[in-house]
Order: sequence, then C-alpha cells, then structure tokens
Amino acid sequence: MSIIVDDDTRLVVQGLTGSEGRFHGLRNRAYGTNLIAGVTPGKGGQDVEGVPVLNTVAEAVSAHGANTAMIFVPAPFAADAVYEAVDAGIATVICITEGVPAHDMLRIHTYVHNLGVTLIGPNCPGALSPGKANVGIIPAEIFTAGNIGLVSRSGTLTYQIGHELTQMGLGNSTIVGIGGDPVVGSSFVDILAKFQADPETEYIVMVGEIGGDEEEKAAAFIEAELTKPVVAYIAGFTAPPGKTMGHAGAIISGSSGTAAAKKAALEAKGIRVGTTPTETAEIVAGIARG
Amino acid sequence: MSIIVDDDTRLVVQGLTGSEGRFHGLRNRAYGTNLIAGVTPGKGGQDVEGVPVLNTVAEAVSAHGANTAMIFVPAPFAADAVYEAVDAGIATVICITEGVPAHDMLRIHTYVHNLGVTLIGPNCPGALSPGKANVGIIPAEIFTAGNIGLVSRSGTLTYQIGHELTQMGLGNSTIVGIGGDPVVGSSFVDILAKFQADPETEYIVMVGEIGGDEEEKAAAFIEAELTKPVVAYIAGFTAPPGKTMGHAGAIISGSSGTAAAKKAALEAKGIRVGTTPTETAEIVAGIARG
Amino acid sequence: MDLYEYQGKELFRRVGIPVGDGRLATTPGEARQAAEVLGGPVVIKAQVLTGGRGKAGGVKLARNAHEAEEHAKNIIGLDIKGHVVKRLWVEQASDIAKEYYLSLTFDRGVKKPLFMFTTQGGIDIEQVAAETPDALVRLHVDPLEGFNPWQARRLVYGAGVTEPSEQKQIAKIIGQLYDAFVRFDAMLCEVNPLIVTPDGIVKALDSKFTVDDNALYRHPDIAEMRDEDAADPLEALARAKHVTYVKLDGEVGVCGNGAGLTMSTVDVVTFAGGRPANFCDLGGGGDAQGVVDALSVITQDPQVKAVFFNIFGGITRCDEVARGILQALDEMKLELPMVVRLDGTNAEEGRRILAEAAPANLHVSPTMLEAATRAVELAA
Amino acid sequence: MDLYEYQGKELFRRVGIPVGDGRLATTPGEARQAAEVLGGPVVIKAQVLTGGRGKAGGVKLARNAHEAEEHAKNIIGLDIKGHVVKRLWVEQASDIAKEYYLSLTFDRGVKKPLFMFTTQGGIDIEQVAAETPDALVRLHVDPLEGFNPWQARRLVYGAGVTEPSEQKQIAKIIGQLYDAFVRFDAMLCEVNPLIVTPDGIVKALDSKFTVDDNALYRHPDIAEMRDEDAADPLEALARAKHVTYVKLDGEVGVCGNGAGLTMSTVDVVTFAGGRPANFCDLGGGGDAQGVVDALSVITQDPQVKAVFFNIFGGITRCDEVARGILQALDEMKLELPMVVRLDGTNAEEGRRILAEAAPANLHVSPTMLEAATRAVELAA
Repeated sequence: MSIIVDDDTRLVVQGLTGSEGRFHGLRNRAYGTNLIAGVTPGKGGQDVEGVPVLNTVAEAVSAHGANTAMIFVPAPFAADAVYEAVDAGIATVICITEGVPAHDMLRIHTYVHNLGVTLIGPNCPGALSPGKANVGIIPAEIFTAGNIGLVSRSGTLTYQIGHELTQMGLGNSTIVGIGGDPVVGSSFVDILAKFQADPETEYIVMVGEIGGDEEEKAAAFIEAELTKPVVAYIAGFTAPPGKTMGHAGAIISGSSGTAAAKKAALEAKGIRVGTTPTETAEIVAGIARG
Repeated sequence: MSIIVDDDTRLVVQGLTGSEGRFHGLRNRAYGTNLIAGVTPGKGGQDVEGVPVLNTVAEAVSAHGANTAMIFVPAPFAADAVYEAVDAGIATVICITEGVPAHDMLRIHTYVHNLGVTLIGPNCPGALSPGKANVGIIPAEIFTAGNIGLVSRSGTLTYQIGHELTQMGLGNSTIVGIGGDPVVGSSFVDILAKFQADPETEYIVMVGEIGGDEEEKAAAFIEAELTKPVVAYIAGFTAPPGKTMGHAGAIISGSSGTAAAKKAALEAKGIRVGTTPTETAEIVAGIARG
Repeated sequence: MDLYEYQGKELFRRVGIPVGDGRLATTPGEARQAAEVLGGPVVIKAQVLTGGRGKAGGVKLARNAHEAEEHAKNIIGLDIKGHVVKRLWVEQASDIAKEYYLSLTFDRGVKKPLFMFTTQGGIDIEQVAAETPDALVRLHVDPLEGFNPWQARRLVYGAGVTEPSEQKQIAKIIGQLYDAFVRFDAMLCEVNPLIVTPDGIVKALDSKFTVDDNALYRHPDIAEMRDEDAADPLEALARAKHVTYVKLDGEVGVCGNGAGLTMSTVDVVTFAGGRPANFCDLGGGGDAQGVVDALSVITQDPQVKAVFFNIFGGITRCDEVARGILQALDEMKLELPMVVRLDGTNAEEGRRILAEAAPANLHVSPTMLEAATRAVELAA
Repeated sequence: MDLYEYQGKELFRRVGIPVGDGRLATTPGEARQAAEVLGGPVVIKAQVLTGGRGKAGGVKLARNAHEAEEHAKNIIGLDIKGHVVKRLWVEQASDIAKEYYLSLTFDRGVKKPLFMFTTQGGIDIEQVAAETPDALVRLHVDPLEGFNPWQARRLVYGAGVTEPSEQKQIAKIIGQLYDAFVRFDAMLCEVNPLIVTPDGIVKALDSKFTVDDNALYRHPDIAEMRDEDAADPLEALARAKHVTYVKLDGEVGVCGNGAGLTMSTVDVVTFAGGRPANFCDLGGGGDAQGVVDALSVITQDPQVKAVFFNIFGGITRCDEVARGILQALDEMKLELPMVVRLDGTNAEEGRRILAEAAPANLHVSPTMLEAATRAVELAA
C-alpha cells in the first residue's frame, strides 16, 4: 500500500494537450503511472502519443475506468475542471494549476468535503508513491521506495528534504505536496490520517511553512490520533509579517501564522521540529535507525 | 423509543408569537412536549404564556439546550428559518409552513442531507409519538401509544387511517407526516429506515398519494432493507393527469406518478396495498393480531 | 403556473437566449399589422397552454401581411384540446436546418434540476426517450454547485453536436437556461425545437415554461402574466374564493379537508360506483365561510346531483363545518341532496348541530364508506 | 491586493453600503476645490496602505475649504510607517454618535468566510478580541449556503444592538458586505468604524478591502486600481519582470526556486549568522532569462553584498539556471560574490558549465548549509 496514488491509479489528465499537461502527463506515464486518457474539450478523438484525448471526464470514467484526475488547465477554468472530475465520479483529484481564485476554492472545499472526495492542491506538486505511480510534477528520480510518508505545503523544499533522506539511504511510502494556497483541498490532518492508516508508512515527515494554522491543527491531531513518529520542519522563521512569501498562503497576518508559533505548537505536543532541512532529515534518520 | 420526537425532545418554535405558532406550540406543550423557547426576531425578552421568546435559534440552543425546532414562519422566510436552525446545531427540524418555494427546498434538501440533519416538511403536519411528544398540528387525541409506525404525505388522511386503527384497538409508536410538496426534507425511505431501527415499532403503515416516485423507491427499499411488515395505502386513483390535487406534489405528469403504478410497484415487492382507508386499517389489524 | 410561448420567450430574452422577433395579436387586424411591422414571411402561432397545436392547425406560415390576417381569422377561436385560441404570436419566420431539444426540469425523485438535450428535436421528447434513449443526454445539477460550463459540454458532446460554432452557441444557451430556471423559480424550461438556421445561428423557436406557484410572490411581473380566462370558469371562480378545486366529470360533488383525504374521498366515491364531479379541498382551516365558498363553487357545476362532505377534524373543527353547511343551505337555498360525515375535533357537536336543524336534503353518515355509498345512491 | 480607503468605499457604494460623499485630491489645491464642491466641514484623510494614519497626523477635520487646503499641505508627503502620502480623500464630515466594527474575512483555518461584528468599533479589533472577547460576535458562513438573513440577525442581536432602526440598517449592510465579498473576490472587507450618526443613520466611515490577486483577471476595473507607485520600487520592478521578490533588510541576496525552498534558504542564511537582503523565488520554470531578470532585481538593491543561488531542480533544470547566471554576469558586469548550490535535475551539467566558465566571483558549494555559510562570509 501507499496513499493517494498507487498501482490501482487509472489516471485521466485534464488539459493533456497543453504543453505542461503533455510534458508531465507523459513523464508520469514514463514513470509507470497508468495514464489512460486525456481530456480537452473540442479535441476528443485526437491522441497524445497514443493516449486517447476525450471531450469530457465522464467519458474517461465510463469508457476507460478512470479513477484519478490530474488538472493542468489554466486557473480560470480550474474550478470547472474540479467539479467536472468530482461529478463524473472521480475519487481522487490532483490539481496542479496555480493561481486558482480563493473564492472558487472555498466553495469547492466545502463541496468535495461533503462528498468524501480526495482533492490535492491546487498549486501543488502532486503525489508520488515511489515504484508505483507518480501523479504531478515531483521529480521521481530523487526518491526511492521506503517507509517514510512525506507531506508538504511546498514543492522544491520537499525535494530538498527527500533528497537528504535519500542520501541517508531512507525511502518514502508516498510523497504528497498539498499546495501553498490559502485554501487547498487536503490539509495536513487529512494526509496524516491517511499515513496513519497506511501499513507501509512507519514514519512521517511534515514540511510546513508560515501562514494559516494547519500546522497547529496537525499538532493537535498528531497527539490525539497518530501512533507513528512524526518529525516536522517549518520554513519562514525570518519572514516579515504582511508579506506574501511566494505562496499565496505563506503570509503572516498580525501575530498569527508565524513559524515560531507553529514550532512551539508542535513541540508542545512532543513533535520534534528540525531547524534546517538537513537537521530534519538527520532527526528522521536517527529515529528510523532506532 | 420512538422516532423523531420523544421524551428527550427540547423544542424551540420559530414563529411562536404568530397566531398559528402560538396556538400549536402551546397545544404541543399542553400535550407534554418539552417546549423550551420560541424565536421571533425583535421580540426577544417577551414570553408566550411563560415560554421565553428569543431573537435567535442559537440562543435557544446555547442557553436552553434546544435540540428540535418547529417552524411556523411565513413561507418567504421559511428557508432562512431552516438554515438558522440547522446552522445553530439543531438536529431535528420540523417545518409546518406551507407554500415554501421549490427552489428554496432544492438547495435546502442538498444542504441538510450533507449535514445529516433530519428535516420533516415543509407543508407537513409534523410528528407525534403518543404519550411522549407532539411537534406539529396532528390532533393527538385521535391516537394511542402502540407498536405501529405511521408515515404519510398527507395530514387528514393520516388522521383518518389513525382513527380507524384506534377504533380497532391498535396504537402507534410514531406518526410522521412528511408533507405534500414536490421536495420535502425526509422521504418515505428516510422514515422507513428510522422505523426499522426503532425497537418499539413492529408494523408500519405508509400512506402515499399520486405524484413523484417516492412510493416506488420505498417499495424497493422495503424489499431490500426492511424486516418489519409494511401495509400501504395510496390516494388519488381517480385523479386526472396534469391537475394539482391540493398538494403541490400531488400531480400526475404524463404517465408517471399514478396511483395504479405505485400500487403495482408496491405489490410487486410483496407489500399489501389497501383500497380504502378502512380496508388498509383492516389489513394492518389482521397482521398485527396474527 | 404555465406560461404561454410568447411569455416564456420574453423570459428567455431576459437571460440572453436568442429568440425570433415577434408581436402578440388578438385579432386578425393586429396579426396583419404585426406582420407588416416585422416584414417578410411570418409564422402565426396559436397561444394555448396545451401541446399539439401544430397538428390542430394552430400554426401557419404567412408569406405576407394579407396571409397573416387570413390565417389569424382561422386560428382565433380554434378549439385545441378544450383550449379556445384567443391570442396569437406573430413571429418572423426562421429557416430551419436542424431541430434540437433542450430542457431543464425539476427531478423530484433525485431532488435536483435535470437537463435533457438531444439533437432529435421537434418531436415529443417522451417518444425520443422511449425509442432512442441513447440519443437523449440527461444530466443532473447539484443545486449547491449550481451551473458550471462542464455541464454544457457534457450535454453538447454527449448528444454528438460536432460543429464548433453550434457547440459554442448551445453551451452558452444551456448556461442561460439554468440562469432562467433559478432566476424565475421555474419548475420546467423547455426549448423544443432549439433550431439551427442554414447559416448556423442557434435560437429558441418555441418555449414551454412553468413557474412555481409558491414562488410567484417574488416575481410579481410573472404573476401578472396569468391568463385567468384560460382556466376552467369554475376553477377561476374557486381561485378567486381561495378554494382548492379541480373539475372532474361526474355527478357527485366532493368536499373534504386536506388534499390526501379529499383525494381518498374521490377514490372511494368511484369505488362505490359513482362518478365524482370535482375535487374540493377546504384546506387546513375550514371556517364556516370557507364551507359556504366551497359549496358555492361546487354547486355551480350543473352536473352535480349530490354533494358529499367528508371531514376529519384536526385543526378544522367539525362544529364550524356544520354551521357553514347550514349557512350555505340557507343562503343559497340549496335543494341538492347532501351527505355529511364528520369525525375528529368537535364531531359530536357538529352532528348535534346538523341533527337539530335537520334539513330534509341533508343526510349524516357515520363512516366514510357508508357516506360515499349513500352519496352515490342519491346522485343516481 | 490591498485597496485604498476611497477605492474600497467605491466598491461598498456599488453594493449599496452607505458611505459619505467625497472626492480624491492629490494636491492642496484639489483638496480645496473638493471641499468647496462638497460644502460644509470636511475630513482630509491620507490614503495609505497601512494603519495608524490618525495617530500619525494623516486625518484632519477642516471647517472650510481654506482649512482643507492647509491640512492637505501638511498631510501630502507625510511618511506613515514608510508609506509616503500622495493621495487624499476629502469627505463630508460626519457627526458620530456611535462607532461599531464590522468585517468579513477569509478564515483559512475553518475554510469559510468569517463575519466579525462588535459595537466597540473605532479601535483595533485585535484589542477588542483580546480584552473583551464576549463583545465580539464571530460567525462563519457556509460558502455553499451563502448569505441568509439569520446571519445578520445573529450578529446584530448577538452584539447587543437594541435600536430597531439601527438593527435594520446594519442587517442590510451585513448582507451587502457579503455581496461585496463574493462579487469582488475579497479576502477581507472591513468597516471600522461603522458609525451611527446622531440622527440614527448608519454608514461606513472607513474601508479596508483586500482583493484576491488570483481573481483579478475577472475584475479588470479593480486591477486598474493598483497604485504601482505605492509599492517598494524594487518590488514594483520585480512585478514588471514577473519575478516573485520581497525586500528584506540585510546583505545576502537570496534566490531560490519554489516558495518553500526559498523561505528555507532565507532562514538558513539567518541561522548561519547572516542577514538576507531579499526573498526571490524563480518559481516553477526558471529558464535562463528568468535568472537574468531575478539577478537584475536583486542586484539593484545597494545593500546586497553577496548573492546566494539555491536551486533544487525539479521542473527547473540546473543547466539552464547555470547558463542564466553566466549570462547575467556577462550582461550586467556583476562583480558581487555569488555562491551557487545546484541539486536535482541536470545538476551535474550545471556545475560543469559553471566550472568551465569559472568566473572569479562565483563559488559553487555542494550543500545548502555550506553554501549559506559561504555566502554569509562573503557578504561580511
């Protein structure tokens, strides 16, 4: 097992004919992901290197058995694409698109939550279960299969930490980038719960950053629900308040959302927090090696 | 036990200061229902024969522990009242108001269904658990406590059948009028499931009428899920198509929604259907007496 | 409340759905003038709240204003399934290359709006559904999600529309139709046919539009569209008196309290061998004046030979109903035989009141079944 | 995107929220003219995208046009927390009987809009929340349910507004504020104070309005409200070059790819004893030209003494970044010391390219930590 994506993933890419959708869709296929179709309205009947292109997600579900959708359409059309996937019966939706309006996500968050659909993103690198499936833009070659679940609000920072783990000979069950927007489909808590339930995951690394209170909520959830060891890292200790640090969600508002507060909240629940990516990986390695 | 209303019911009446709300609210209290508050915006601080009137349902919940709301406000304000009750944390909402726009109910139906709230009505007589609580306009004196669950789309027809059962010495666990509008909060299937789970209910009478396909769905559900005997009655065998028979929902559209089709659907699943209220009561009596 | 074609098209126009230019006419002269103003060939269309007007001769093409007037003469006054034509819609004639079907209805079963779309338009949709179900694309909309463009794509691609310009125009119309459905509290919005002209323009050639009666309070402009003259005169009278009344075709007048009980009463009269003359529901209240009003409507039907009052008092008090019956007998000098069955709240008192007055034509029966049998006998 | 008070009030006005009549002025003369047109006493308010302008002398009451001009002279050019006043809002003075507070924000934790309302307005809301939390009514809105009148009642009654006319006016404004929030894709709509005049009229005396940058594409009119001059000049330059750049206050220029890694790099520079000069994120792509643009922004900051490039290649290719760095060094004749750390996609190739060119001021380090330490040393 692993979480979110695995050997059972049957992937449809919404926006497969766009340059990014094509590049990453085919890259995911090359990794071994079962890419079964693409959707681009008006281009039904074409194909992308043998992958059939359809007009609707419904067709990908009914005729091709798609169960996972990856969204690469431009931001103004991303909400529509999420609704289309969810209403077609797709149970796992991974939205890579960045720049999705926050109000669109407010409504979508409530909508998918009510239906029990797993939405990852938007503005996220996707999910990778090494050796099984990669859905998104995570460079799979950095990672190896193993027993560490990795969840992060950031893309490249995840690669940095994953790389350091790999250098230490440690592997991952699944790597999940939940995205850096103010409202994303899955929170740390959602993913931690999945890792807890996944027999292949034995340790968990959580990579947070400034803004919001997801890390604080995760701290409480970890204490209450998780039996597996968790190590955390938080980026943005030196970020000034009121400035958006690249991610729309990475902003300190007033006194809330600081890295120091998040670190304190985690440590108060007995969760170790690394100061740098390197130190974080070292802590994990120490625990994993007993 | 019984369903929907019982000794644990703590009732708040939205619109208690209106003439109907006052009349029936006090009548329910006189029956023994635990009426703990009324809500009329702007009249907070007043009282109705000792029942405190509040400005918001939230106050009835937080300060008085209300768990059930009955709505008597005029139709243009009914949707707002339902949302207020549900969002205040009320788990059982009984909307007596008639004339609620169907589009309001479309949205509300989806909304309450997602939250797992029990909504009865609108345009319904409410629910009565004889000897325990009465929430609505059902004349309680017709009924006695017993082991027959009664669910109906109609008010007076329910009284008629209940009266006939009472004449035969049979009593009811709970009587539920789900309402005669095209979209109501609880369907036959919802209430049948509750009766099935209620240890006090041993037999079930379902009183349907023309329009929609709730009786057909109930037939399938009864066959699949119910172990308790069900007897049905359908009103409107001689109704012409295209005419609304009093209830907004009681209309035959084209060839769908006829009483004959409903009777056939029920009988196909082995459910006995009485031809008149009297015959229906007689069938129930026959079964109940073994 | 059902709207005429021209009224539905007015609502379509408000949300941007393309419709042909036209004028309303109630006389042949107005039809001629309308044709003159519109110019070119026009179609004269009978405005009736029923289907099948084409087959009944209610739709005619006129090449010029003179022909428009001649056709109007023939169509006005035409009886189409019991509806007499009083209004005409004169519209610029459209060349038709393709006929599609688009509707948005209220699916009570699923409790969601339901889109239906097919390229096999112009004919009865139930026929399409029965004969070529695959050609009919059905799609429910989550009312909290509302309309999103994918829904339009699913319909357009699902039905096999291949021309990109058509796809685009129809997708837009689908969104506009949802807008109309929500904005005007519709129970049904149907466009049949949705046409494509030879030069590729998509527009609504007909409209069927039903608005929720319960929501008319927020649409006073639509409420005013109601044509009181189109209804059965007795039903119009009943509406004016706030009585719920449906005309049926028999001899036993039926009056009950509550829709379910009244329907059941109509059934029981039939099972007893009689033919009900009407469905008349006193409703939840039922004070004496309500009873008088109901009787005044029921007895205006010359077919009625006997009246059956079936009352189960809940909120309704039987003594009040009894008083109303006596008051009506007195005021209207009714001599028709009447059978009364009272049960529930204050039934004893009600029966006592009737027994004391004891009019010769009034019969009290103890049960619903006995009362029905008696009423049928008296009407025979 | 934060809006000025007068811009936020324009949006309030569009949804019907009552605001005072006013005019924009950028010179003392315009302030005088505005006061003349408005008549009577006016308030001259500095338009700055920060709080505390009142205490800083940025808000003055003028009894007449002459005073308006004099006040304007003093306020224009005022430095309020680093924001230099260039625009004034001249508004008819309002008599104030009561000051309330109303806001609608985006609660990221709950992922729902959050209303906050208190009768203790006019002061900092965080202070109210801390000192008298019971006086602050908080209410989340389900975004699929949307606004319903009960929400307004809950706020108004919950906060203890007792005057019926006030209750009614405020309830209406609450609904209008929700309308503005959704219609204009706001992240924050704040009215502080929401005043009641001595004759009982409720209106918004100030506005704080933040619009979602990601949604500006659907609000071109709001996007045009952006005051490019108000931003830090380097940040404005960065925006023009589509580089994500935040000015900090140190000597080590930081450039990374991806927000998280760049934030982490800034942290690591600090932990290594240095002071970062900026946060600069190349973003997901990072082609050679992007690197040149980023360096052109970073190096315009005269405080920068060294630059640290921390790249973990994913989509970004390290060879492309290396080429960009060499191109920038060449084009801009940069002599600042630069430390580069490359890992991930094509890192080896990137390091090879840099090693071959081997500019004297360029240092390649194998790990993030070592690179940070080196950059701090070089900037010292």
